[in-house]
Amino acid sequence: MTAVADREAAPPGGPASGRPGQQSRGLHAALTVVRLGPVLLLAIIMAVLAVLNPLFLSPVNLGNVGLEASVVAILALGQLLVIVTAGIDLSQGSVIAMSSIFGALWIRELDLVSGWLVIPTMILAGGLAGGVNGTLFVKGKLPHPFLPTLAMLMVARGVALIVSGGQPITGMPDAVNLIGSGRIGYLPYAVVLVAVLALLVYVLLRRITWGQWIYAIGGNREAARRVGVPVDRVLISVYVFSGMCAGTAAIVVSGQTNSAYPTAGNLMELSAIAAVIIGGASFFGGRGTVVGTLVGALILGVIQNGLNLMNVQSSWQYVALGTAVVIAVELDVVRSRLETRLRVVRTEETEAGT
Amino acid sequence: MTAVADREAAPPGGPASGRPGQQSRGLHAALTVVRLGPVLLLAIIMAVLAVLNPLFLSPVNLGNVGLEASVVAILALGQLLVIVTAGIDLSQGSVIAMSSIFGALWIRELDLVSGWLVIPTMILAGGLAGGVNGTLFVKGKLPHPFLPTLAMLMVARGVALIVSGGQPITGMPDAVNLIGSGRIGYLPYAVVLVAVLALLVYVLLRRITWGQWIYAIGGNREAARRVGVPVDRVLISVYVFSGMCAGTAAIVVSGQTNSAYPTAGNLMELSAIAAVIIGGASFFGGRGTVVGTLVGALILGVIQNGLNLMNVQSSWQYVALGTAVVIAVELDVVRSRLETRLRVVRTEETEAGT
Amino acid sequence: MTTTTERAPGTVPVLEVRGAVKRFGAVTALAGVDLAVHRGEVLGLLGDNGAGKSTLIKAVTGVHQLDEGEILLDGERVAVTSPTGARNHGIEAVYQDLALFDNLDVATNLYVGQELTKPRGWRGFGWLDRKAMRRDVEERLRTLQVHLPDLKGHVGLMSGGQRQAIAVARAVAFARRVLILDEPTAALGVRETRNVLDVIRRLPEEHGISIILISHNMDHVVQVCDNAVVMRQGRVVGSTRPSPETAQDMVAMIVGATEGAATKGHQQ
Amino acid sequence: MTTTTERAPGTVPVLEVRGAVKRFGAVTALAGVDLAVHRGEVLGLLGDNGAGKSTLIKAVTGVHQLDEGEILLDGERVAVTSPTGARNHGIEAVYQDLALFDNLDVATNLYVGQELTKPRGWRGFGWLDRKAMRRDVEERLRTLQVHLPDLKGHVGLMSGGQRQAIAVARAVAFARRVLILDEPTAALGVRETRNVLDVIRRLPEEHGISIILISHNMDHVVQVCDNAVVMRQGRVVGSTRPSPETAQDMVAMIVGATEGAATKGHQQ
Amino acid sequence: ACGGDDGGGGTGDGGGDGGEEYTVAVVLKTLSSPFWLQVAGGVEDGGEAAGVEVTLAGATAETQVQEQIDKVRAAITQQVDALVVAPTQAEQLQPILEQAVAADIPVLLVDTDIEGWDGKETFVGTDNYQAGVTAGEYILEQTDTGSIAVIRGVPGNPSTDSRIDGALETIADSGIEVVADLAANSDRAEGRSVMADILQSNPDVSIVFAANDDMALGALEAIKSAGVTMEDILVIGVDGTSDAVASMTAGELDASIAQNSYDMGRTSVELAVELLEGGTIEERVDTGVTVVTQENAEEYGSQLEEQAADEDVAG
Ligand SMILES: Nc1ncnc2c1ncn2[C@@H]1O[C@H](COP(=O)(O)OP(=O)(O)OP(=O)(O)O)[C@@H](O)[C@H]1O
Ligand SMILES: Nc1ncnc2c1ncn2[C@@H]1O[C@H](COP(=O)(O)OP(=O)(O)OP(=O)(O)O)[C@@H](O)[C@H]1O
Ligand SMILES: [Mg+2]
Ligand SMILES: [Mg+2]
Repeated sequence: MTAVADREAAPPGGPASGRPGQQSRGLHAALTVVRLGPVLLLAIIMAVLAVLNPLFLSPVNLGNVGLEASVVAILALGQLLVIVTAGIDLSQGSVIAMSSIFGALWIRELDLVSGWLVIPTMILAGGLAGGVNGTLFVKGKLPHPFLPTLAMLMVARGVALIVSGGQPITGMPDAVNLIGSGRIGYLPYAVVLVAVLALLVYVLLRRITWGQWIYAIGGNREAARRVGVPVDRVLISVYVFSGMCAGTAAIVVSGQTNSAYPTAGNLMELSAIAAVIIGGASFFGGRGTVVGTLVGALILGVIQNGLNLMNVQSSWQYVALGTAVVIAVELDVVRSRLETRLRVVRTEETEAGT
Repeated sequence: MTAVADREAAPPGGPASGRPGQQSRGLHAALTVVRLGPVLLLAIIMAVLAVLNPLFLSPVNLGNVGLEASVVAILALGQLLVIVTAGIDLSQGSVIAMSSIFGALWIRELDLVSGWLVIPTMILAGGLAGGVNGTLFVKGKLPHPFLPTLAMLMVARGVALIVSGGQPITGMPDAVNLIGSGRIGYLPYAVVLVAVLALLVYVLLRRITWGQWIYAIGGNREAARRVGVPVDRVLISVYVFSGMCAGTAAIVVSGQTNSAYPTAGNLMELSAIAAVIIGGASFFGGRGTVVGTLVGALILGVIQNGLNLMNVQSSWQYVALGTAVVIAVELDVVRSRLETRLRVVRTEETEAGT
Repeated sequence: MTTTTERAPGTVPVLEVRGAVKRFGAVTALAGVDLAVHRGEVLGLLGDNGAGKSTLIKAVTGVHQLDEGEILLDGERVAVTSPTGARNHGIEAVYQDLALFDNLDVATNLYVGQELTKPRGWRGFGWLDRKAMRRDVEERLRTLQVHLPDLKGHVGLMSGGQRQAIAVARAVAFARRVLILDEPTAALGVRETRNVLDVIRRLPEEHGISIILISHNMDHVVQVCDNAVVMRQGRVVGSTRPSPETAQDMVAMIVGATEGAATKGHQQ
Repeated sequence: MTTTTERAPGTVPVLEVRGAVKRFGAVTALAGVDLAVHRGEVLGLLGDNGAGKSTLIKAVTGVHQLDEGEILLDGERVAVTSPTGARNHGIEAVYQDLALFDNLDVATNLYVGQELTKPRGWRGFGWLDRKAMRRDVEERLRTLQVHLPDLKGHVGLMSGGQRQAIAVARAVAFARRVLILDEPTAALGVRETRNVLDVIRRLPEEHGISIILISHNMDHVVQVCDNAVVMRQGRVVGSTRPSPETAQDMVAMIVGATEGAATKGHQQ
Repeated sequence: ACGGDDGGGGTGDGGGDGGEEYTVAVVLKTLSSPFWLQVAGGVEDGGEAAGVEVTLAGATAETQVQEQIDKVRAAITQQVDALVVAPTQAEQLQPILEQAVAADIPVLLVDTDIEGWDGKETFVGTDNYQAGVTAGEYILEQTDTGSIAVIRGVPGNPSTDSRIDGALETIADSGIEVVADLAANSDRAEGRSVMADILQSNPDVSIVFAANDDMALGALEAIKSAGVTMEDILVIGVDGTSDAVASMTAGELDASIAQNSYDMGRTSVELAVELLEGGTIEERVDTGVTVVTQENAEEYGSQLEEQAADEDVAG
């Protein structure tokens, strides 16, 4: 029989030794930087753009970036909740068009150009579409939300076209225009709106039970059911929320163009989904953060803005945007590996030090 | 202590009794019909359309349906493999454009109007794009194929625009035109192509080891790795195949229009994905069939064709198509429940009978 | 056998299942099962693999709906249509597949569906009281003496035994009437198993909770169960009062070696 | 203890692990582990929950990469960088999480990665020989005597024990050099457990295969293991030759109650 | 190579003889934009005046070539008496239109010509390149120096691309410098954000030409919120939509090149009927372009209102 020595007493030791104190400090700093995660990524991209084009960092332009990213950011915040439950909402873009047209009906039909009517109508119309999505998915026992939301992508666009008669409705209330294009100093109101919404989503997702349930459902839907989470109701509410975000985005789009038009928001859901995924959420559910999502939307917005500033031709923009997205995500993969590596090294240090 | 009787000897009995023989036969027939699954669904939809419009069942129109569904069907067969591995390929539509332009370069640059050059070039170009997708996803350790294929959606479109200079290239070889618009009697060549491809995919997926591995990876990727499946290589090959399907679809599209143009195939991947999901595959991987996929593509094609025949306006078509998709999938949900129910009843019968 | 709650013969069982039938397509998992658990009783549920034990308890907790048969709580017929319903009736379970949330940390896992909030009782919209939950968790886990290196780590990354301990801790924490344990010690170490068995013995005594224990380990059954029921192929084929002497009989009943064993067990 | 393969002291071990260290971020799962298994030996690997047993065997099978340390097969250093590599070296494992394909049927599950094809050996592009596989499967399962109502049913719908039996059958079928079993009987019934223990005893004798058995059940360890190694918190804290007499010592080592126990076990 | 050969010929004539009621299928690019709704209005009025049945169809977007092909195919299956088509992509539609001709259905093209295809009966419209040239000429009338930014539609969409090309080539030899050439996918909101970015990199931009009015109006919003005075910048769109007219009336948008969409629609149907009744028609009918400016906007606007399509057309 091979006698195996009792190693309990012996210190683990190993190659990792030397001046633990100094190394540790460097390590600690490196870890802190690397753990900034997507924010770090955004900083890198912005630095590159600033070097390529000095205009990029001007306050007005940063305001533009914020304004341009705001619609995608608002959609992405709604999409985030959906994706955390392992779902998808393909209808957001069309719902922008539908809810902005519905909101604008007050103007076209009754000539009531009032933010107090138009804004809530848009949000509610979006919520309604989301409610249909959620109910079809949950109560209709459909296997995946891809189908009901794809159907809504078509239906909402159709309804927008039918109701509007294919014609834009121009002349939004001042409140809507302010949200869409107004600024406080350099800061667009739309960015303030995004910040408020992000805070709200953060609270909903991380501070109250409902958010906890969303993560639980994404992690293990069957288990959530077993421990008494009202899975169906939570899922429906998530799609309603995503629709309401589309309705909110409709306000910004209408304000930006001073009009509601039935072709608005085409395919914006793809950008929103991309933002959420770039921000580190998982399509398989249970993972995703508000900050990551905002950063994802900003990354897309920043790249787009940079390409426009440099007057890159549209066909080259496609290539550049696609490439940049891949590089950004690839950087994040490298970053998170580095983080794991650094953690292990720190553990080694600590153990060797004690 | 509560004495619980030994029930082994007692027959289970229960409410399900009566004339098992007769009931059984009815049951058996019902089960057979219900188990036809998506095919049953397609039959119902076609019956409805035939009643609404007598032109629908004319052989010419059925040929039209086949022709119109063929592009989506070809894409969907590639997408099926991807979805069975729990992936997604968003780039197919753009890859159609890119590979048709690449194929047409022989014509534009060297005036070589030959199917022997154009056709393989298109397929290879598609495979190349798929290879890039797969490699980025697998070797780049990206968390989900959504991102690389979304990037390819943009890049391939950009490349198509750049290479073509935004201009269509007209005048395809006869072979391409034949595949795209030729017919044997009423039967379009494109439908024959779909049939051949479907058979090939069926064999790959169900009869050889590679297909087995695809299902295994979709069922449990980590387990597949543990039992020695070359997961990375299989995944890459699946994206290559999906790209080659897009290249094949490019042949049909170019043949239908006698030209290659850089805006071709826009968003067709969404229809392809929808076809696969309508056909019963799961987004979470491991499930999906060739027949279901074909039926899914046909359902979409049939509905679209019916709406065109009835000259439904495009905005109403959006509404009708969306609604029809939901109804179709909902019917399938009801159908599969009925199937389970019938099976249980039959088991009861059998047990009561013996 | 440690404690034997003496009961008048007519006592109404806390939980009773009558004529339970459950079919999955062509497979008949339950072919007419009767079962009764009394207050403070620890009932062993034995049987071979695939006998239908897990299916039976899933029917009781509302995960599955019975095709036929009924469930009675304290003598009243109830329709347990969902796990939420069962939880409201005070029934908790440790499922064989554990039903954990791999993406959440230990504390969160224990409280999902029963979160502590400020203000209390605001279902869904209460502010999460994470501090209180984390405090509670540590106490709970101390009882079971599981070694968890990192309470904030995701449960998905924990070892098999750590995961099972978390699932057991969760069920023990919230059971008020009936606690169902589906092979709760299968992945547990020697000491952790001992602790869980202790808990099983203590809960009925201290809180009058009834327990159904599914186990393949005869020693454990003998140690903690007041009664044992044996299932085979979806039926109850016998019951006995577990003791070191009847252990062999139980095994015989489970395996289906001798029909007589069932009767012998009874008459004992 | 049933069989004791007598060996010259200098025999080269079939599988040896030296100084294995594995860290998961801040958690050190293995803190320098040495282990050796000889030809035809059944080695018990014991330890509390979270001791690092599963991590150790995952490192051996290439699922995890060691941060430090080396793995030797028949005295030669090998780099096991993937489970495929381990499989090629003749190492098979039943993992604690079973690693089954829930969407596939029983036969397919057994053969994924090692499909029988016509013509043989056409990796990836061979025509699946489903008939041969299905025939084989029935034979394999008969040895373990598991009751499966429907061989064509998806494994995802099977009972806990049925699933484990399938995982064990798979590993047993393909092991050529070393078979690693991570709590292989945790979910098994009485008879199935007996059969698996039989197999564990027979394989070394009949085919010279070495076995590493992870188990929390002292009875089983005593019944089938030639040697046992005890881990605690990522280290090996002792080893012993299991027998009814040393069982108590092993428990003490696992729990870490008495340091002396480890030594006592050794000196015995 | 068409299955409809035998059936198509017979009924095509029969329909005309029997009920004196012809069916003319009109397949436009899309029905979801103001421009095409205007065309549709002309088509409806033309059909009503001539007493024929008109079916209107259009793809869901100008870029959906395949959809349009399917719609033409459906019209062939229905064996209509004549086809009026506005091809989304010229050559790409040719094969299916050849099938129509083979089925004895006369084909009239509107808005977009297929150069070199003699299977068509006629072409009604002005080409987009010409509209671009007109825009260029208008710009040169106003100024021959400064810097211009052009905003394209969906990349690769031939109609919007050729508008831009026409304008750029017209001003090529002047002193006007092209400082930005970006795409905004024919979307109003994107027109705004692209313009906002252009104003960053080129604050001195003095001329903006957008390939349609929607993008021009979006660009205007960006110009307004950047605080640039309207007088300092020349903004031109194409299509002459009612929103553009309103903007010109309000003194914001400077000009829009209108392609007389209503006339295109109306004329094409009238010609189709004439053809069916045995007449001969011209090979090419130029409906011309109108340069709508702040001066004539009001007048043009009231004309638009008269010609507006019935509400249900959009449906
Ligand atoms: N959802 C399901 N669909 C189909 N068959 C099922 C399903 N759940 C269980 N079964 C089958 O029902 C039978 C009983 O399963 P159950 O899980 O109740 O067994 P068990 O007694 O708990 O066994 P074990 O001791 O192995 O856990 C088994 O044959 C199993 O394959
Ligand atoms: N992938 C991982 N990431 C982080 N921590 C891990 C990971 N895998 C295991 N651990 C941790 O490493 C330690 C050892 O785990 P391991 O699974 O090896 O224990 P074990 O001895 O098999 O326990 P059990 O008897 O419960 O199965 C545990 O504390 C566990 O939480
Ligand atoms: Mg079970
Ligand atoms: Mg383990």
